[in-house]
Amino acid sequence: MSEPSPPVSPGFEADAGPVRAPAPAQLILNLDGYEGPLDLLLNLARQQKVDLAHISILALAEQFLAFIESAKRVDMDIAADYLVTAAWLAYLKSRLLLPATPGEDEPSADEMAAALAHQLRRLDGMREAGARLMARPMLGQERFVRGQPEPTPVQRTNVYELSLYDLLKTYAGHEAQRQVSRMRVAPSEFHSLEEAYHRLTRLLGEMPDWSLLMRFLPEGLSPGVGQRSAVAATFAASLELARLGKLRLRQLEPFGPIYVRAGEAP
Amino acid sequence: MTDSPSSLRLLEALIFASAEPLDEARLAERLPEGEDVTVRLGELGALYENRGVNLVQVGRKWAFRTAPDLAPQLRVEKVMPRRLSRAAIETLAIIAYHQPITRAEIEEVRGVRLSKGTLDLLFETGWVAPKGRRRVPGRPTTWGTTDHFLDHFGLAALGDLPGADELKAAGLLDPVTPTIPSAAPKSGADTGPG
Amino acid sequence: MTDSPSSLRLLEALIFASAEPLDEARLAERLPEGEDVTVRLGELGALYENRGVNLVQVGRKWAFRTAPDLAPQLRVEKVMPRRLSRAAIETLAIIAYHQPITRAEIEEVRGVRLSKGTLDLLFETGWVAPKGRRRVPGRPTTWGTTDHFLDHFGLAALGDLPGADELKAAGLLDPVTPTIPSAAPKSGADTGPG
Repeated sequence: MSEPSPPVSPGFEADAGPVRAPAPAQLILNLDGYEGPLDLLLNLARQQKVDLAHISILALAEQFLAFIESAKRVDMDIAADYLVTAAWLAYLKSRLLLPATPGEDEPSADEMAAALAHQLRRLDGMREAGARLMARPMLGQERFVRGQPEPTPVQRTNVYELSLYDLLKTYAGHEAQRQVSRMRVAPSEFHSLEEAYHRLTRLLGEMPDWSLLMRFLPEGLSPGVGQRSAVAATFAASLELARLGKLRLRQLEPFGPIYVRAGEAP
Repeated sequence: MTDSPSSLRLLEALIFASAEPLDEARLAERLPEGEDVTVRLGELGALYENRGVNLVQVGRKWAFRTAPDLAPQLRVEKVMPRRLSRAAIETLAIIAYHQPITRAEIEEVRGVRLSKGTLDLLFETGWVAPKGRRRVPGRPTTWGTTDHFLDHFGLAALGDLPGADELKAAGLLDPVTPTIPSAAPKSGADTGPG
Repeated sequence: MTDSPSSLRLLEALIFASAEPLDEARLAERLPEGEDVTVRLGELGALYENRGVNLVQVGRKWAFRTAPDLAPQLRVEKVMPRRLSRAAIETLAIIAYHQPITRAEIEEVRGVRLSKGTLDLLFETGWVAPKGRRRVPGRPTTWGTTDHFLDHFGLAALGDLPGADELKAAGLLDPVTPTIPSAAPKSGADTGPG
């Protein structure tokens, strides 16, 4: 796994963090290097050059939103969870800026901000703990066991060797095979346009941003006819939904992957 | 000890960790320049002389061995660890997850006949035992796991076994599943009209 | 040494002989009636305290291991340890410090879904294992670390995890509850970009 690229947030000092920060001219807006929105937030928080206990959540929300905005400008494919976080942070930001209304049921803006700060500190703490664990003298690398063990009467003398991992893995493999064979006896492997249409309509909420059409195929297809018919039906249904404005389609090159996202129409 | 305990410590650790007896030349390579490995080995041997473990010479090489006089207290019956066949492991797992279960039911779950020795073998491991009889014609014996099973696999209770759905989440189910892009969002098990 | 060197010698031989840590209770069974195994283990530990090989505690088990400070002189060529991914290291730390913890809670701490093989790999390595189920709807399996984990990282007990006290004092090891929406990922949909 590669290290994350040093994040650069337009509109915010970008010279903190790793030494190899790129010049502003070559903005690196690569989300691939991050393990999800929280990871991105933590990296942005580091740029505030203060103890993680004293970061400004308001500033952090603005950094995050600016980052996502510029990612959108370069027409980058942004995974849904980043967008969900962005929406939540936009909401949090608006509430932080407004005076608190007492007597509300939901948590106050300050409480929400504190919860987020806690989550960031916790993730940071776990990263640090992981690094400290890995720095310990490990068996077989820094510390060694007896090289020529002799039998002792104390060791459990199991005649049969089997680990819980192997037991569970075998069971899981068996279960998987049962599921596959159950699927094979399905009465029909053909998928109708109507089914695909209803299926895609249900899933519209799951595609706020460009996603691969292939992601929305039914699960557990067996290779062959079943899969081909599902692809055909799903594609035809997407065309119909696009015609109605409920969905947008995009293909960057002939025979390239087809992307979908929810359309404007309700 | 001597004026040079660090060489002695290193010698001790080297011989301890080595998978085979080490000769003096190889040990000398590891010691600081100018150390006399023979002298140091003598010191180390003296240190372990009356202990539960001794430094012994094996041919021209050196190793630690448990003291010969302790042999009666260290004696073990030789056991050759044996591995179970896949069929046996699968049967064991099915008994664990579906107990109490009869032989016929195991065969139904596995979809194949149980070969003769499998249940006997599992009984021999001490991990499964007969649990009673099913109240159906023929009153077949039901099988279940034992406390020894829990003990061996480090489980506090049978309920601690992860469910099949969780095995799937952990990725254990992955290798055998079909090849379709796994990213399809869950939306109920609507695979094919039914 | 004490008035009972023979028990000490026997204990030394037993532990020294084995590559795996040995259970304290089972060691006690081997000692003569009336011997206090804990006291004897303390004596044995003191005897080896500054030596090239040390007596170390691993949970409720005991083993001899080479002294950590000799690492640079013992390290031999090869030994290319499998490099763990960032996700795997983070997941291992979260399990170690928060145990017992469910898969969903691990995902909550990391703010991202656990990819399929991660937990699987840690389980296969023998560092983590299922530890029972949480008494909440769905009864999810919880995970914790094993003695093998302690042994591998040279920890006598979980209380020795580096920095655990500070993390606890800072409230960072409190029970995990959902915070921001993205951090409670729906299982099923993979959220990787592209």
